[in-house]
Amino acid sequence: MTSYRERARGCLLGLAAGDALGAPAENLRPAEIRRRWGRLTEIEGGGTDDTEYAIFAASLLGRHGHGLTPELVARAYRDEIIPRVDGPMRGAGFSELGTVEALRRGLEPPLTGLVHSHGWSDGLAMRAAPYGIFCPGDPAEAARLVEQDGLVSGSGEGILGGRAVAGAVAAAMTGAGPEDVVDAALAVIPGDSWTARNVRRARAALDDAAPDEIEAALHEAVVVRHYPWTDLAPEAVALALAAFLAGDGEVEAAVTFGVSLGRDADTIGAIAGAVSGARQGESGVPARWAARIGPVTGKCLPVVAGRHVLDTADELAGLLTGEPAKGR
Amino acid sequence: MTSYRERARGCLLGLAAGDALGAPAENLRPAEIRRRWGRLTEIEGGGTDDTEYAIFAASLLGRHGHGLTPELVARAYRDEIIPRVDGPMRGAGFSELGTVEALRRGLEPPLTGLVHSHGWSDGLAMRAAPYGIFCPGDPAEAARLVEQDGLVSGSGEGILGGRAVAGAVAAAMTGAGPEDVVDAALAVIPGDSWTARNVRRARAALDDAAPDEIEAALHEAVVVRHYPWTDLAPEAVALALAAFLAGDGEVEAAVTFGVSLGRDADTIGAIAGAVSGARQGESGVPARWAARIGPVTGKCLPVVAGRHVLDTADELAGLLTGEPAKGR
Amino acid sequence: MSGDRIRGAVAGLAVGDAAGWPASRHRAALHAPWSRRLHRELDAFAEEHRVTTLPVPFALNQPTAPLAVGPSDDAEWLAWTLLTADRPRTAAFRELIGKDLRARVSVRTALDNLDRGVEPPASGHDNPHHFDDAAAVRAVAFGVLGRDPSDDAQVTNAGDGVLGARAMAAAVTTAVASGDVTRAVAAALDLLPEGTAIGHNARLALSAAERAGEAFAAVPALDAALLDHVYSYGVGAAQTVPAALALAAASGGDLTRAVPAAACLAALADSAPALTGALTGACGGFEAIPEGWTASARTLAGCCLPDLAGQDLMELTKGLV
Amino acid sequence: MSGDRIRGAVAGLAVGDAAGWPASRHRAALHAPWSRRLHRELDAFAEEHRVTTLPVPFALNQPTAPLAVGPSDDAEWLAWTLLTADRPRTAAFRELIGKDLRARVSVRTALDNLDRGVEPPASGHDNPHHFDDAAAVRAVAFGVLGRDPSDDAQVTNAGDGVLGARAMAAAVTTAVASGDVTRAVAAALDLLPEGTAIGHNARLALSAAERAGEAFAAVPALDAALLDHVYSYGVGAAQTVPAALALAAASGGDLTRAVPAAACLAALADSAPALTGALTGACGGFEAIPEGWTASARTLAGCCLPDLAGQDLMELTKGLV
Repeated sequence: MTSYRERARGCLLGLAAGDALGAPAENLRPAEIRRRWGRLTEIEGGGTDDTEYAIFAASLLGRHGHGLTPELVARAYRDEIIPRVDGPMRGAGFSELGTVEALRRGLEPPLTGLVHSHGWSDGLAMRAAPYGIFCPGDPAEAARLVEQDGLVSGSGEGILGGRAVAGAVAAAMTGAGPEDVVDAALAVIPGDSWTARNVRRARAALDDAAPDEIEAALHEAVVVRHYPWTDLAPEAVALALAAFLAGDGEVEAAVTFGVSLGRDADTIGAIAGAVSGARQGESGVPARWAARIGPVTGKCLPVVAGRHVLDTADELAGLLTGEPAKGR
Repeated sequence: MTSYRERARGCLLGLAAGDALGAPAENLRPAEIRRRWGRLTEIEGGGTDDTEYAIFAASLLGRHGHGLTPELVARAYRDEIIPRVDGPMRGAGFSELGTVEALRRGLEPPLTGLVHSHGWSDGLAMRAAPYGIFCPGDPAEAARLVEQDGLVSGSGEGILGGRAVAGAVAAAMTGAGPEDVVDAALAVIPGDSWTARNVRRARAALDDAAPDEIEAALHEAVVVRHYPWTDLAPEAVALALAAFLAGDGEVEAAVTFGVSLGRDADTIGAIAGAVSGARQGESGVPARWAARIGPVTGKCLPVVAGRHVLDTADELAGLLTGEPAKGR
Repeated sequence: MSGDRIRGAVAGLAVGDAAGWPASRHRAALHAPWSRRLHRELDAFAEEHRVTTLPVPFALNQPTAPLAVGPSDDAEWLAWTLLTADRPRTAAFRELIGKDLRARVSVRTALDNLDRGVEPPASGHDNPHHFDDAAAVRAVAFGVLGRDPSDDAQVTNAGDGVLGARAMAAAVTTAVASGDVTRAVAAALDLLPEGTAIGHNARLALSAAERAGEAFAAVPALDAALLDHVYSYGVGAAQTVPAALALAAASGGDLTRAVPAAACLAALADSAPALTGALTGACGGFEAIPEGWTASARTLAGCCLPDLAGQDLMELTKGLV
Repeated sequence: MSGDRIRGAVAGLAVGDAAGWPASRHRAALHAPWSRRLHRELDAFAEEHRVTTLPVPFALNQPTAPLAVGPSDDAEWLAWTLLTADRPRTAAFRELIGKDLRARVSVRTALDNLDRGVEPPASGHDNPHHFDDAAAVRAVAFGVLGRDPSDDAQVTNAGDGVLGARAMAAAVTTAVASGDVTRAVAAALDLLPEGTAIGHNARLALSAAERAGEAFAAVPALDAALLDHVYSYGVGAAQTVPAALALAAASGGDLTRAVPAAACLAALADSAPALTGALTGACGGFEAIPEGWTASARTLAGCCLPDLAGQDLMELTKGLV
């Protein structure tokens, strides 16, 4: 049986690989991605905010575990993120930047996540995996915990996107089948939500579309047409879970399909990689991808510079098993 | 000896040919013109506002002769142009459009030419040729007459540009040498003016630059760098007279060089064509160009639709000789 | 008397809509597309050449009338709402699907949702701009009619977007009935829970404006209190409705002070002046609005809803006295 | 007392400069170039998708401070003029050649002219924007000093551009001496010949504003009287100086009424509010300007003249009392 440690390592390696693979495809149309790469299967450069924020989220769990609260998360922002925002803050999403502004003004959660206009950002979904790792087999608790984080920087569908991904990872940590994992994601969010509607719609598109029309059908099902940004959680989470299903829960198939969809491709890849990596464990992540994942640079979050996702995974696994983290 | 009629026909044919030849090169950089056409020598489509406004100016002379006043010109705008501006007015320059607005508000010249911000427009220079035709050998009177027109729609350097072109054509109507023609242009404008400085500077650039650097030297000498529009009379007139000199007063050489300079290429071509055409007469205009010049469409000035520059030339010549205009 | 205030609310919105800097941008939509493309090219030229002369909308070979002072998007959508107010809201919106129109992201997305079978309230909720003030603008119509704007609002908006609509309608209804800006603002505040962004911001804005003492004086404090500038959407209900309430209050309901102050809140200049104009127009009535403004703001341009070109907005208030 | 009015003229210009919609566009020049390119792309997206949500300057991964209310181009050029006022004007401008700066088309072209050996007055005359109000803005400095701005003005401008500078300097000098807006306007008018565009427009604007009776009420009439919209440069002295004179007069010299009204003249919102602020600030004095505005408008951003970033504009008035 695959150990929690192996699944944790697979989850965060898959996240980092999907992030890095998808980065150059962000905001491109699927046709343009095909034109440039055919199928995008090889990591070209480093990862982005998805990986760095996930490491930061894991550090919150390491310190506070099930006792995590929005107030503790806000304090971490104030102590560890804001002092290092030296001039411009690079590589973060609107929601994190808006949250930093709100915290600087002295607001407290949940207002910090409400006063900017990007509550639906996929910024929580992109970093939700550690909460799922921390609650294997308990999607409801994973969702409750990620919401503590999300209340600081998001609201509404942004929090639901985080809950869905944390729930999916928590289920995948038990090796559940792909359909069961997506059911677990749906079980921790209201059925009457944009995210749930999109996940159901994407699933139906997968079932109904001819193989060569799946990309177009998924876009038609969930992509917002008249809005210039692509970092909407209801869209990114639905596309990522669809990619997970389309890849039958296998890391390489799920991630390469996910990034082929364009839009917020790095986050789609990161989520698809995290969920499938938790399900398959470290051995499920292609070795050529794993070889490309080094310590993060801290370009988005200076506080995590030098950290490696595998160390983070080991620490999270250690919290579950009571063992100290081993070397990488 | 070349007759006034032949010179008048050469002048307006040259104007129309330069206008039509330069139209596709307007606002392109010289390097881009070279890339597209090598040397642009063949007329591709129809002419623009230069030709239609010149025909309109000639009609003013036909009615009022040396008695033309700004008030009469303004009345012609009110009676013949404004009522036919049906919705958008196409293909005219800023100065004419601004003048129409001013007339609609009830202003009278010279305020009609002062209240818009394009007093320096080359809109008078582009239609100044008929005034030169009408005053062969009398640049001062040609300049005085064109100013009556210019006071309605322009001011300052815009009027000087018109004076310079009318003076040049008046001199060219006697078959004067190229240098003498340009001296005549300079003689009817103040030496302490932008237009005069630019003409002198362009002439010096022609004298000093190596053959393959003439275009660049002319741009360096007179082109305004930090302004987005190209219809500045001091610039267009200086480039057109430089082209006239560079082509040694021959229509084809002057016009093809003029349009190779880009910027307001149709107006530069029209002025170079008018001055050299007056000097050489109708036989100086390449037959293949003359064959492309038909009646104007009235797309810029509906009142002149269907008129042909050769009829206009004959009428102007008839005013000089007392003979009625012959058929084309 | 309340008829004058009904007309004041409608005209006031149009005046504020016309007063903001973005009005001529919207009205320039009546020009040929190359005209706006050229505008962007001129902006790029200015950037490249480091000149500060910003291009303003121009009418080269285009009619100049759209660039004169006049109403734009918000006045047209208010007119459409007045014209369709008696119809079921979803049906009214459905008729817009496929039409040539211009609208806020919330409305465009809602029409797309309706077209895909996503019904209200999901049409307004599954919507990246659920928070914008499209419904708050339309709510001025329901305010003068004394009706609840919720059914209308939730077609295109959710959350703060719907709360903003309720607050605007309540404030307008109260202002029409009483002419009292303090009571109008209180009626709005009653509907804005403190724990929401719009409720939080409204209280913040009102106290900032009260400290400043006067509408124009309050502008920097409102900018500091309401705008985060990270990605400052100009039409978020949680910013524009609080700004309108605060400036209406700080001016004592005087449109001639409140609307130009709102236009100085640059990032909110698209719709905050319109909402401010509706509130103060309702307080002071039509006759208190400068005649030059009502004359130039009452005829719609059709820049968003082409069918309304030439429509006299004030005609639509005739049955409402 | 005249010291307070000197400070009022300088602060008033900065307040008006900050109040106009274009201020944040200028201040956003401090952001990375991709930020403004993205702004244009968003504008093209809105055009293509027919959404009315106009992009406003944003600070994605950029510092937010430049987008807060604050002074921009005109305040910086005024500061530069105060700092260099005792130097021969051509020499002062020559020092700017080759420097990293942003300026109006007239100033950029004049620097290019000086660099090519074209001396004043040709440097300001052989200039496609000889008519703009760059010199009129700088003339506020000469106005508070009681000096003739002509030598300065003709470096960058000619015709209406120089007349506008003389009129502004005279109006500011008179306002500083008397606090009387009527006398200040009369002093300006004396220098604007009737047969010029600026002289014609000034008289037209003053009578239009007088008929309207009040600053905000005058806006539509000023728009109709002054702007042709065919290609409406926003910074033509023949439009902005008359608008400033008319709004100062219509407000009775009250900055809190005149400046926001000027900001509502959308096409002129870049500099008309600044000039209006200088005139009314000089009339009413520094202490009459709302504190929130003087606090946020006095520190320069360096968006046009980087050396001035952080400079306190009011410090420069210390020796002038």
